[in-house]
Amino acid sequence: MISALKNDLESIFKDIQISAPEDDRLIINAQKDAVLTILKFFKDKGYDHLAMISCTDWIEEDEFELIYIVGSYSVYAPAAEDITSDKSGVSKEAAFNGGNILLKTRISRKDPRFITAIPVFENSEPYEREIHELFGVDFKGHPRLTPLFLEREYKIPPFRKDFDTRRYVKDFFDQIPFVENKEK
Amino acid sequence: MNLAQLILISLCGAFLTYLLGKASSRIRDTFAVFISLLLIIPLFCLYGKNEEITYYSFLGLPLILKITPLSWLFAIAVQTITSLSVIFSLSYMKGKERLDFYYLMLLLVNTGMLGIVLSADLISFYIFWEIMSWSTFLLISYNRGPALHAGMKYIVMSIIGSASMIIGILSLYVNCGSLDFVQIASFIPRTSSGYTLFILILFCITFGIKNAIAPFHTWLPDAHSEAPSPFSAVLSGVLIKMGTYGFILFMYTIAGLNIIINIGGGSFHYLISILAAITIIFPTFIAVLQDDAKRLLAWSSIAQVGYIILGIAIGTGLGFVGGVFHFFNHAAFKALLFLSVGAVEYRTGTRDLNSLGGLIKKMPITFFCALIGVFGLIGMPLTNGFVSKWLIYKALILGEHPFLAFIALFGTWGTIIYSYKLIHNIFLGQLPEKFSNVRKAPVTMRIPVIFLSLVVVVFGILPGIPLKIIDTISASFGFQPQDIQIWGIASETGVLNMVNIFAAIFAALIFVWLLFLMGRKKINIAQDDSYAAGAYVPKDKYNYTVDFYKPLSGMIKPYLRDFVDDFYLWLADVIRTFSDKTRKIYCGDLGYYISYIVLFLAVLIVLKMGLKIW
Amino acid sequence: MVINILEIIISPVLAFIIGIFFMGLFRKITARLHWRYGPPVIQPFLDLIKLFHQQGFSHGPVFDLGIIMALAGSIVLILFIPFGGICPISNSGGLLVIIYIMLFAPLGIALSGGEAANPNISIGISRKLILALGYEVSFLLALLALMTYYNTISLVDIVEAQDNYKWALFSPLALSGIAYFIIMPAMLGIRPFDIAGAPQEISTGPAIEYGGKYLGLFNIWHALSMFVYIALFVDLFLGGGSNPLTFFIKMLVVFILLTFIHGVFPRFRIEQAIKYLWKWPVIISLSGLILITVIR
Amino acid sequence: MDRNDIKKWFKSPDKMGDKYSLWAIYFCTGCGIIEIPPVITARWDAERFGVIPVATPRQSNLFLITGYVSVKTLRAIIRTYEQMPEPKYTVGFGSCPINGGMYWDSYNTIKHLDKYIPIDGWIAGCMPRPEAIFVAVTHLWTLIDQGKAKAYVKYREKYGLYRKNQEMALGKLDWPPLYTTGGGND
Amino acid sequence: MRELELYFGPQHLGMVGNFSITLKVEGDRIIEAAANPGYLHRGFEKLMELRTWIQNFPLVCRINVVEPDPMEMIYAMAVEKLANLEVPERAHYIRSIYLELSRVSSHLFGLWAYSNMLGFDTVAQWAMYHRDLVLDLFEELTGGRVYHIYIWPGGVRRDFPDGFKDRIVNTLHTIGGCVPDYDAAFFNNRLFYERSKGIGQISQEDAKRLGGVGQVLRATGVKHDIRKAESYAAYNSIDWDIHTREDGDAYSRIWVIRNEMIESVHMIFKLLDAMPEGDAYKKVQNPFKWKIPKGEAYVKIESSRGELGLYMVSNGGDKPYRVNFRTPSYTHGLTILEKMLRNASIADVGNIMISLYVVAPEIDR
Repeated sequence: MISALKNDLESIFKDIQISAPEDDRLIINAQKDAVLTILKFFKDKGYDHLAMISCTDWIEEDEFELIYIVGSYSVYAPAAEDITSDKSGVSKEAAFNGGNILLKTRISRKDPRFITAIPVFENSEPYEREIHELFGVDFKGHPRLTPLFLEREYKIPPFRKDFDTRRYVKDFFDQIPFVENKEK
Repeated sequence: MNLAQLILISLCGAFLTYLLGKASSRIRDTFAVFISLLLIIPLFCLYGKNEEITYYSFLGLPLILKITPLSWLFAIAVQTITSLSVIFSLSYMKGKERLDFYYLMLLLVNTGMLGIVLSADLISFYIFWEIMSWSTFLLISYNRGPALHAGMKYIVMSIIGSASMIIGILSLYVNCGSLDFVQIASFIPRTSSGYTLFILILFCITFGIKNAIAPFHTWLPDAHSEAPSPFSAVLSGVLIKMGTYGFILFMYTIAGLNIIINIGGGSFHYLISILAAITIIFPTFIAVLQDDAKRLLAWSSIAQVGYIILGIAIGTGLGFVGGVFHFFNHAAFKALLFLSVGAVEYRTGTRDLNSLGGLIKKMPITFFCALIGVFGLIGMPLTNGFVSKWLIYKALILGEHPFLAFIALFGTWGTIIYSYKLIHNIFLGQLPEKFSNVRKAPVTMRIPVIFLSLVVVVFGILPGIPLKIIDTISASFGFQPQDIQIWGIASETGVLNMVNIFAAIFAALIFVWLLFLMGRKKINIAQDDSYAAGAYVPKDKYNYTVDFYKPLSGMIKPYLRDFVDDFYLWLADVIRTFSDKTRKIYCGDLGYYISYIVLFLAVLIVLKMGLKIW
Repeated sequence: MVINILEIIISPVLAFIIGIFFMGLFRKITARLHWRYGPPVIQPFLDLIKLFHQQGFSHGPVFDLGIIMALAGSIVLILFIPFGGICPISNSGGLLVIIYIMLFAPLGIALSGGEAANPNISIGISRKLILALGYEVSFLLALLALMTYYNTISLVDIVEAQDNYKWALFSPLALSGIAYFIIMPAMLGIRPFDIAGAPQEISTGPAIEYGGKYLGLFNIWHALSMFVYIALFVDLFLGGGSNPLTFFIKMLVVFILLTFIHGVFPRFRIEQAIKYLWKWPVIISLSGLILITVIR
Repeated sequence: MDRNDIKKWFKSPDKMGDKYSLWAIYFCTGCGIIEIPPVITARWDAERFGVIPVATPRQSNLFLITGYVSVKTLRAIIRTYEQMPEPKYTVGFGSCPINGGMYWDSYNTIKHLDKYIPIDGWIAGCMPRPEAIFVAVTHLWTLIDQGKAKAYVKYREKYGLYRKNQEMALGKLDWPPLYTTGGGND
Repeated sequence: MRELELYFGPQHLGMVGNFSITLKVEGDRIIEAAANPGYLHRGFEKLMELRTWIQNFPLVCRINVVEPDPMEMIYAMAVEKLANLEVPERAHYIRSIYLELSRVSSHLFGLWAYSNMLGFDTVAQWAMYHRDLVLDLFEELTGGRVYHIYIWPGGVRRDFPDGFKDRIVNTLHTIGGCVPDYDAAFFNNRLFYERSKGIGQISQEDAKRLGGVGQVLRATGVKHDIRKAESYAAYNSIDWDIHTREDGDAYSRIWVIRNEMIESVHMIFKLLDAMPEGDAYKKVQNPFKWKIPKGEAYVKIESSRGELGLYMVSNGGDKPYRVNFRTPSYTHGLTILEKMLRNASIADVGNIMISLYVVAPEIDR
C-alpha cells in the first residue's frame, strides 16, 4: 500500500524526496508550492484525516519546517492475499489503515510566510492559528489569525528557539515585587 | 353654566386656540391648557345633578343634552385625560409643524367626546360621534407617512360603523317615531325581540369598531402607534371607551337589564362576553410579540377593553361595577403608560424596545410612574386595576362562568409577560453609550404622569370613592346595589378590604426593610461591575433585550398572526377586483341600464311581497 | 383582637421556621440520595447568619426595593393562608387576592434583577415568567374548579368545606388536585423545572448579583415560598388541618414526595417544560373543571 | 469542631457563621480542580462542613485557587476576587501558585500568586489529596477564630501596591480600581 | 437592535475546566460562538525542550489532568520508538490494563460532568464515587491518586503488587453491579433523551471534514479506533468491539461513552486472564546521561477522548528538540464546538461542550 503510494507520488510530483523508514510511515519533503497539491492528492486517495500541523524551528539552518501529518479514517480489512503473499513488504498493521504520512516543507525563518491549508482540510484552522501565534508564521488566506492562547504580545514568538523562557521569567515575573517587601 | 354652554365653550375654545395660534404660539399653548382645565370645574359641579336641556329642534325632533351619573363619570375622565394630554403636548409637540391645527383637532375631539356622553338623543349623538371620528382621523394621520395609512384604515372602519349606526337610527326613527333615548327606551320593550336584537347588533357593530372589540380591532394597533403620543393617551384612555359608553347606553339605558339578559334566550350577552374573552386572550399574546413600545401598548389596550366589555356584558351588578371601574382605571394607567413612553421617545428619539435600555438611571421619575402604570395594568394589589379586575373575576366565578374567568385570569399572566418586557427593555438593563447624555423628562411631561400615578395608587387603596358613584349608576340600571365602603367592598360572598391589604403590605415592607437594615451595610457599585464569568463587562453589548421571550414566541408566533387583519386585507383586495369587474357593467348603453333598473325593482317587489323581513 | 395580632406575628415566624427546616431537610434528603452524609438540618440557618453579616453589593434603589418587595409579598401571602386554624386576615378578598399577591415575589425579583443589568439575570427572568405562564394555566384551572365546586372565593370557606375528611383530593376535584401536584415542582422551581436559576446554564439566573444580605433575603424568600405553595396545596386539596401539627405533618408528606421528584430528574429545557406543562397538567385540570361544571 | 456550641454562636455569630458556611466559588483555575469534585461528592462530602460550590463570586466567601495560574487566568482571578463580598478568604491549592511549582520557568504562568492578590493560606503538594482541603478548611477555621484570616483587609489597605503589581503583569486593566482610597501608593 | 455578547466561562458553573466561550446571542439563540482557550497555556512543549528525556515524564502527564495516563503512554512510546527500545510482553499487558482503568475513570468523570450539566446531581455523585474507587486502585499501584508516572520507557515502573488482580476485579464488579442503576436513573431516563437527542448533531461527513475523532466520530457511525487500526500495547491479543451509534448527537455520544466504559471493563477482565508472567520492565541506561539518536517519530494512541498523537524530534541530545502533541480536544473544542454552537440554544452550551468531551488543558497545553 505504502509503496504503491510512493510510486504514484514519484510519478506525479517531481521535486520531492520520499522515504519510508517504517512500514506505516511515509515521509515526504516537498517544495513550498507543492504542499497543497500533495495534500489534495492524499485527500483524494482516501487520506482524509489531517491529524495535525506542526512546526519545528531549525535555527541553525535558519528555517522553519512545517509538518502536515495526514492519516485515514477509513478502516478496511486487508485483502487476504496481500498479507499472505507478503509481496510488497506490507505488514498487517499498515495494511489495516494506510499509516501516517508526514509531509514536510521548509520556509524561510526571516520572512515566515505560507499559505493556508483550509481549502483542503478545514480543521487546519486552529493549528495554523497556533503556529502563527507561537512561531510567528503568517498564513495567507487564513480568516482569523487572532491570538489564541496568549494574552500579551511577545517580542519574539515564544516557541522559537531564540526565545529564552528562563531569561524571560527572570526579567519579567521576578521583577514584580512582593507586597510585603515594599512595605519596609 | 348649562350643558349647552359647556359644549359651546369647548367648541369655541378649540377654534379660538387655532386663531390664537396664528398670533403667538405661547398664547395658544397657555390658552389650550387653560380652556381644557377650565372645563373640569363646571363638570365637577355637575356631580349628582340630573340636568336636561333641549338646545335645538331639528325636523321636529328635539336635540337634547342631559347629564346622568354615567355620563358624568365619562365626562370627567374625558376632560381630565384631555387636559393632561394637552399639558403633555406642550413640550412633546414643541417645534413640530402645524401645531395650531393639532391643538384645534385635539380640543375638537374633546368636544366630540363630551358631546357624545352628554347627548340624550340619537341625532346629537350621531353628530358628535362624527365630529370625534373625523378629527381623530386627522390627528392619527398627523405625522404623515405610515400614519396616513393608519388613519385611512381607521376612517374606513369608522365609516362602516357610522353607516351601521345610520341604518339603526333610520330604522328606529321609522318604527319608533322619536330619537329621544327616553322614548326609545319605552318603545323597545313593546317591540319584538327580533327587532331589538337587530337594533342591538347594528349598534354593537358601531361601538365594537370604536371599541376595537375582537373582529373589529384591526385599525387600533396602527392608529395608536402612529398617532402622536399625547393623542395616543387620549385615544387609548378615553376615545375608544366611547364605544364602551355606547354599549352601556344601548344595553342598559335603552334596552334595559331584563331585555339584555333574556334576549335570544340569554345568548346575546353571553355572545358579547365570549367576544370579549377572545378580545382578551389573543391581543394579550400578540402584545408579547411586539417590539414597538406603543404598538405593544396598543395591543394591550385591545385586551383591556376586553375586560371592560366582559364585565359589562356578563350582566351582574358586580360585573357591571367592575367593568365601569375598569374603564376608569384603564383610562388612568394606559394614559400614564402612553405618556411615559412618549416622554422616553421625546428624550431618546426611539421607541424600539430592542435598542433602548437602562434609562432608570437617567429618568427615574418616569420609571417609577411607568412602573405604577404597569402595576395597574397587571392589577397588582394597591393599584386601582386590581380592584376592578377582582370585581370582574368574582362576578365571573360566582356567576358560574369558570371558563371566562379562566381566560380573564390567564390574560393577566400574559399582561405580566408583556408589561415586564416593556419596563425591562426601556428602563432596566445596561444603558447604551449613546443614551449616556439623556436628561430627565421636562416638567410639563412629568406633571401629568405623576398626577395619573397618584390616581392609580389612591383609587387602589381607597376604591370606595369611585365605586360609590359607579354603584349608583349600576343601581339606576336595576342591578343589585353592592355594599360599598370607602376601603373596598363588603358582601357576604367575599370581602375586599384594600386598606387592610395595604396595611399588611406596608407593615411587611417595613418589617423586611428593617431586616434589610439589620444586615451589614451595603455598598453601591456601578452598573458595569457585574458578573461576566471572570471578564469585565463589555460596554454596550451586555444586555438581553432582543427577542426577550424567544422560547415562548417561537412557540406561539405561528398561531398569533392577526388573521382578522389578513382577512380584511384580502377582503379589500377582493372588493377592488370586484369593482374593477363591475365597472364593466357601466358600459354606457342605455338599454342595459334600463334592464338593471327593472331587475332591481322586480327584486324589491318580490322581497316586499314574499319575505316580510321587518 | 389580641389573638388576631398574635396570629399575625406568629404565622410568618412559624412559616420561616418551617421553610428553613424544609430547606435543610431538602439538602439532607438529597444528600442521602447522593450516598452522602449531608449537612446538618440547620445548615440553611447557619448560612443565613453568615449572609447577613457579609457585605452586600447594591446596584441601585430598585435593586434593593425589588428584593424587599418580593419578601414582603411572601410574608403578606402567609397571612392569607390558613395554617391549621391560624388564619389572620384570610377573609379579605379570598383566593383571588392570593393569586395576585403571589405576583409580588416574581415581579420584585425581576425588577431587582433588571437593574443589575446582567443578561444572565434577564434570561433567568424571561425563563421564570415563561415558566410561570406554563404552570399558571393548570393552576388557575384547578383553583377555578375548586371555587366553582364550593361556589366561594374564600379560602377559609374552602378549607371549612373539607372538614371531617371530605378532602378535595378524594372528591370530584381529584383531577384538579393531581394537576396541581404535577405542576408543583415548577412552582417551587425544583427539578425538573429549575430552569429559571439553572446554575450550569446561566449561573443561578436571578440570584447572580445577590450577595450578603441580599442573598439572605432571597433565601428567606425561597424558604417562605416553599412553605406557601405546599401549604396552599394542603389547604386546597388535603383539607387543611384541624391544628397546626396535623397541618405540618401533611405538608411534610407532600414535601418529601417533591424532594424525591427533585432527586431523580434532570432539568428540562424551557421549551420542553412549556410543552410539557401545557399538555398533561392542562388536560387533567381542564377535564377536572369540565367535570365540575357538568356535575354542578 | 465547635459547630454545636450555642454559646459561641451567641458570642460571635459573625465568626461562627463564616466558619461553618464557607461557600467556595467554582472556578477551575488549574489542574487542581480535578480533586474538587471528589471533595464535594459522595466520597468526602464537604457539605458536611457547610462547604459548597457556588456559581458566582457575589455569593461566595471562599476562593480556592486550584493550581497554576496563567497570565490570562490571573485577569479572571482578580476580577472574580474583587467581586467577592467581604469577608472573603483565599486559599492557594497546590504548589504552583506558591512559587510556580514545576512551571517555574514557563513564560505564561505567574510564579507567586500572593504578589497579585492576598492569600490566607496555602496547600502544598502536586496534587494535594482531598483530605488536604479539609485540613486547610479546619486550619482556616482556626485562623478565623483567632482573627488572623485578614487577607482581604490587607488587600484593602495596600490596594495601590497590588494594583500596581497587577498592571505590571497584565498591562492596563480595563476595569476601574476597586478602592479609591486604601493607599499604598508610596 | 442591540447585540448581546455573553461569556460562558472561565468562571462558570457549567464550564468544566478553565475555558471560555464568547457567545453572540439573539433571543436565546446563539448566532456565533468563539472558543477562547489559553487560560491554561503553560507552554509545555517549550518546557519539555529544556528538560531531559526522563525529566519530562512528570511534565507530560500534567497535560491532561482528567486522564494523565495516555499522555505517559504516548511519550514513552515515542521515546521507545526513537531509542529503539523493546518492551517485555507482560509490560504490554500491564500498560493496557492500566490504560483501560484510566479510561474507565475518565469516562466516569465525563459522566459526572455531563449529568451534572443536565442538573442530574444524583447520578453525578454516584459516578464520582465510583471514579474514586478506581483512583484507589491507581493509588495502590503507583502511589498517586491523580498523577501516576507509572509507564516508563521500556516497560512500567513496577509490577502489580500481590493480590492486585483480585482487587481490580472486585472494584470493577462493584462498579459493574451499579450499571442497571445508572441505566434506570440516567441512560433510560426520558428526560435525558429529551435533553440530548438532536443536540449538537453532526453528520459523518462534517465530523470527518472537521477532524473529529473518538466518540464524536464513532457516534456518527464510523468504526474507527486506533486501538484496532494501529494496535499498540496488548490490544491486539484480545477480542473486543468498537461501539458506534448512527446519529451523531449528544445522546449518541453519551451512549457510546457508556458502552465503551463497559467494554473497557470487559477488556480488563480479558487482559487479566491472558496476562503472561515475566518482567514488567527492561532496564534503561542511566537516565541522566541518556542520549537518544537523531530522528523523528509520530505515534498515536486512542485516549478516552480520541486520537492522541505525538510528534517528537530528537537531534541526538539529552533533551527533545521539538515536541508537539495532537490532542483530541483540540479540534473538538475549537472547530467542531464553534460549529455546533451556532444556532444552538443558550441552555445547551454546556450540554454540547461536555458531550464533546472537551478538556481544556489538552487544548492549551
